[in-house]
Amino acid sequence: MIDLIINIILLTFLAITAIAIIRTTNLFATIMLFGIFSLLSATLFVVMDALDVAFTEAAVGAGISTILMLTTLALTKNHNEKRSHAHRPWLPLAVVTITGMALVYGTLDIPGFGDPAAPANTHVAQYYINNALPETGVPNIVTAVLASYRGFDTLGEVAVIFTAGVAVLLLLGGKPSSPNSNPRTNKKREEDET
Amino acid sequence: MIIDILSWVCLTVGGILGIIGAIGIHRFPDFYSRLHAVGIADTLSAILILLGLALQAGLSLAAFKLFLIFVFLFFTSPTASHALASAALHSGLKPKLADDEKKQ
Amino acid sequence: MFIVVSLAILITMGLALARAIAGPTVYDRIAAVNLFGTKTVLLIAVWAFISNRTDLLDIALVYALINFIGVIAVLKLVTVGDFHSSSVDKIDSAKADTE
Amino acid sequence: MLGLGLASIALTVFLAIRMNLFDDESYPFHLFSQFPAFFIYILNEIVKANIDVVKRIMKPSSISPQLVDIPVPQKSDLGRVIYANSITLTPGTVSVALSKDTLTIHALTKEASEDLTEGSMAKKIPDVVIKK
Amino acid sequence: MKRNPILRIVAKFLIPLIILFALYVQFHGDFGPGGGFQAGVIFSAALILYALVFGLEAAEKIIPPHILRLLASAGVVLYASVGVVSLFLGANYLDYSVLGSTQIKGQHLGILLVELGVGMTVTAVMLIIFFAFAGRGRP
Amino acid sequence: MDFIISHYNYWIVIFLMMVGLYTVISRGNLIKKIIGLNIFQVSVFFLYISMGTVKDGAAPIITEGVKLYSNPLPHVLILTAIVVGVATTALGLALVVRIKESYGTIEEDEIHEMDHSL
Repeated sequence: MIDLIINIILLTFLAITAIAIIRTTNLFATIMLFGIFSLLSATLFVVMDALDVAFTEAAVGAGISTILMLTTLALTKNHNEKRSHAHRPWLPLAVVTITGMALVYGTLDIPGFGDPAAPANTHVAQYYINNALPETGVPNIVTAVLASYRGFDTLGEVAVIFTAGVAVLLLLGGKPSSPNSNPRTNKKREEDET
Repeated sequence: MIIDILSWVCLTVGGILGIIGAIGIHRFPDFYSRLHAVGIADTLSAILILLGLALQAGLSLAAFKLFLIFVFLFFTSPTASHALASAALHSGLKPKLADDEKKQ
Repeated sequence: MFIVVSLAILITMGLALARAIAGPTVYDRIAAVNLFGTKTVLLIAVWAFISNRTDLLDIALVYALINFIGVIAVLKLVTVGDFHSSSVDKIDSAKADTE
Repeated sequence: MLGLGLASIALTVFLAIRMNLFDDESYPFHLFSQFPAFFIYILNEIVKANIDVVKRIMKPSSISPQLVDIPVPQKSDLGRVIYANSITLTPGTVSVALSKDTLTIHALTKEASEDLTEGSMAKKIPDVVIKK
Repeated sequence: MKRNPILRIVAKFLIPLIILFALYVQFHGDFGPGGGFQAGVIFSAALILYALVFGLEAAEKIIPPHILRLLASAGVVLYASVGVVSLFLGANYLDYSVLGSTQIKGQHLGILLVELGVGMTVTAVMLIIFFAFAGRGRP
Repeated sequence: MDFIISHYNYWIVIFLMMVGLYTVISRGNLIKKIIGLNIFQVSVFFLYISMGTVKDGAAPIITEGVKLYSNPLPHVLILTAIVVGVATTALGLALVVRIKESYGTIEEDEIHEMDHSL
């Protein structure tokens, strides 16, 4: 029972934080709130028994991705979001509401939260739970599935991470080009001066 | 039995202190005094809750890990508070002082 | 009994969240995030005992560490403004200027 | 498994030495004998200060925030750091800036700042002289 | 000389512990929560803390960028080569059962090596990314 | 009541998803857009983890005396997805930095204006 209560309260906090994130215009405050968002979601992963995921989210979400956003903020030197242009939220809001309603309609057929007889939990998962220890000798089923049963998948993921690292290096590794050489910024500067 | 009662007392008092500290960050007028309220929730509340849990755990690996968490909090929370306060003072955020109010 | 403590921690988290949303200064928000992180650590430690899985304390430990690093990174941005100089030096030289 | 543990420790030590992290400052083993007494003292202070601040939270009008400079008798960096962190650990006082021989603190009440100015806590902090 | 003593001393105290903890997470991942992905991120967090407190250049001296690039590729290569070895030993790609004398031993060794590869790549890539971002504004 | 409690997770997931989508389409600031993408991403993580949770089940680490475990498969998928997610977020942020360097702004409408005026 207590796990359901904690679950519901934390999910509500999460929703509140998400609203606060889109409503704040100060990007710095947004990033702080995003840190809280990560902490909350990691706690929720713990409550939903996903220990390894919580571990990763704790280290990645609250640590690395917040730091990366802060470094970006330091580089773009733009701490406030501009929202002066004619603000027309109605079209996006309508799109989002309609999509959301359709998805909520879809959830009515989903088996309830924590249902052991749900199709997702009766298929291959039972095989892993029953055979992971005898076949690999590793008690942590997540590690066994990650590295052994789905090793090929993980190899792909590692390759993706490596590629992302290379791409960031290509984009940011060199020296920044001097601003004068760029026609666009020149244009902008002239407009500013006039 | 006595250990159970002791740990329950620790946990309850720790929880209540946490709430009081959190109320404090809403009732105090400026950033610097709020930092003191955060201090309550960071120090005694955390110590008591960890102690209560350690009493439940007994002598085990769990108690050792709780001790490690305690050591980390013990080192990091004052450091973070100090860094925060010094950064705030540097950026020119003036604390509301009692003497100023008297002058006005 | 753990239930009461976890509820108390949740209330604390809620109040800290309110302060983080309300601001008003950047530093209030950072302090609130810091408090929130500490309370998350405690909540997970308590949850470890509710669910009887002491492995969870590892996760609480990671939180305690990452939270600290996050706060230091935020302060570095606020005080120094970039990430490539040594923060301690710059804070101190700024201090020397003002004194 | 044991081999992996040893390898981990070796790698950590290697990196830490590369980073110049090991000296009397970061791991002051020579202070271990003084640590328990100091720990009990600081715990006691934390409890007292907590009760005080809880009272102030109940009645927020009773606070009188102060920003004062206090002298730091400790000569070594480590001693000053322990002192500053002990002050921050006790709620009601936060160390704001640390320079060569003074420490700027923000105190929630006048009494708390006066206690520190008298220096009762400073006497308890072990002053370590680090041999360089 | 890093003159803010509080940050410096606490960072000096914490960084070795974080590194040790990251390695514990790496090698204890078979039995508790943890593994290469988590360990890599925690390990890089330790070095990021070092870079934050002591400056980017000091951190780049500890692990120079070219070594990081090497480490990132070495992780992927280690992972892939474990699969190739099992191919040569007559099993399917990434089937570790043939690596040891028994199936369990082989699986254990394979998982350990693969996780090590993951950890190396993740550490290196996270640090590459951080160094690239942090070093961008450098004059 | 039971129905609400058992579907609350999914509704919050959808809510977060829509918040993320709304941020991406309605906000012009590129950093804000990336944060929106991240919220969307986290909501997908929650969808997977919620589906894999089993009531009164234990975390999927084999311990003696425990019969019921949560589904480990979503955990594996999401675990890798989080790290890949941060790597791709870094890529997006790197693009933002380059856009800032070459256009001098990270507001979408200003960038469009400049593109058309050239």
